[in-house]
Amino acid sequence: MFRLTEAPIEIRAMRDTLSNPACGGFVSFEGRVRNHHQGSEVVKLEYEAYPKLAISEGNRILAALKQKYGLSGILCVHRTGELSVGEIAVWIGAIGVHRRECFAAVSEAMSLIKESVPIWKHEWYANGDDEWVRCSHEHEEAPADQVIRHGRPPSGPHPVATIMKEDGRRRY
Amino acid sequence: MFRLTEAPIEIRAMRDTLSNPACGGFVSFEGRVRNHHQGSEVVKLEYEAYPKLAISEGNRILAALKQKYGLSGILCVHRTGELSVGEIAVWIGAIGVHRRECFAAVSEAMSLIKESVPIWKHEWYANGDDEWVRCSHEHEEAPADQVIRHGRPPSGPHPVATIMKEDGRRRY
Amino acid sequence: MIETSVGLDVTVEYFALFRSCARKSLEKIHLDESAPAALYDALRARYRFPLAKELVHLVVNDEYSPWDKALQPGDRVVFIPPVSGG
Amino acid sequence: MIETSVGLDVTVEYFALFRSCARKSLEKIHLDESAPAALYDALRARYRFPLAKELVHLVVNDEYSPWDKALQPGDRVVFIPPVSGG
Repeated sequence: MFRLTEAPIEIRAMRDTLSNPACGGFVSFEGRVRNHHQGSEVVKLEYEAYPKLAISEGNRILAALKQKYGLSGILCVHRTGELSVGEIAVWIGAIGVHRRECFAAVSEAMSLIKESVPIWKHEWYANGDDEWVRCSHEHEEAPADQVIRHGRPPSGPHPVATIMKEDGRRRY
Repeated sequence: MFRLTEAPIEIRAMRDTLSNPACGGFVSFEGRVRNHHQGSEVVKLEYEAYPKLAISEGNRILAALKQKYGLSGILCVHRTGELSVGEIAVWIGAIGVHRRECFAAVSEAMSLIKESVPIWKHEWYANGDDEWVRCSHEHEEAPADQVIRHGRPPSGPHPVATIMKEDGRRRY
Repeated sequence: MIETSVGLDVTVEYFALFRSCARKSLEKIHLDESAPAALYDALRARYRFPLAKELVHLVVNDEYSPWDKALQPGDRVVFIPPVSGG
Repeated sequence: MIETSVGLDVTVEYFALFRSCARKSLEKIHLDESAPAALYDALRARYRFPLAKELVHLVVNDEYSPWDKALQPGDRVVFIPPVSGG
């Protein structure tokens, strides 16, 4: 249900995977590469993943959401490697009988994936700088529902979300 | 921004319309024709619209949401005429800088369009019955935000949502 | 000739359920009074519309209108049964 | 021969920021103690990782692990800097 790909994401193939004549609702999200980051023009962008853990963590998140929202299906594909502005970095789609559950699941999936799936964005800027981006550009968001974070380390809740909140978008 | 079409909805064309290199978030919803309605097998389905009012009312809703959520763009296409099971009856897409606003806008757009845009679904069932469907199959939903209902008749808030709540899915 | 009628002529369009009941899409109707509610009640009786006025919206000249609006000669009137798009 | 070492050998993999700092993807390291925090502190000093341990997650053999876990010989260890997918 969670995949990584170095090739451009084919929306049609993803949509076709999520098809069920009993389901009336389909919601999808695309995260597209933007031409700027905090006012700096982005000239190059790469995503790096820790594949094995990204897939297991991504699947854990999607399976929990599928059950929580009673979905017929939920799917996420994340790009790795170099991307151009406007390309799709991540695609999430869900189908179900009720549309509200689909909206909630896709939105929550994106939040949780941004928080805990080991994928990193490396950006190069027009001024010659580059950075390993520290967190999502949407750091104003409320933390996603805690209830499905059961796969986390036994030492306590995964602190990434909290760190993001406090630090915003610090550069290294 | 709100369109009616008798031809199958082309997702790619819709997506291409919503493209902006400054916007990282894209959310879309598809309402697909289901093979059943309250336990009855659906063998034929048609949507009829009051075109002029549907377009003006749809555009009013989308323009209000675009402003409310600060979107870069929002678009809705609704099919009319006869549809097959699995076909897309309605497509809504939104792009913006922040994904939460896109999710909220698309979800709210669907609720408001179901409530107040003059489009009607006519279903024929395997047992020979047919009906003008009275309301959405998702009658358990909370009413959408009242704030953008400013285009409504001056006699008071549009009562459709309330009627749907009370009556559920009555057949005529 | 002496015009004895004090009424007005309007055009009524029918959609969806009301079109099915009336078995037509459009007709011109002569009214003795300008109240849309009286027009609806008359059509409801004539065509057996299965909906009380409270479930129906009034549209005059392609705009939602309150039921207490007085109809004018030449108005195009549509009664809107509960919608079910999406 | 007499084995004087009481330590253990582990493999450390580097991703993203840590790979950039270490300028390598993987190395074998001999440890004198089994505490992952001691390993992180040593690597942080060696490669100038710009992140306190509190900002980093520990993964052992492809699973998130608490920092008080004792490393075993042959473990594959990954330190996870803050993620930024999506």
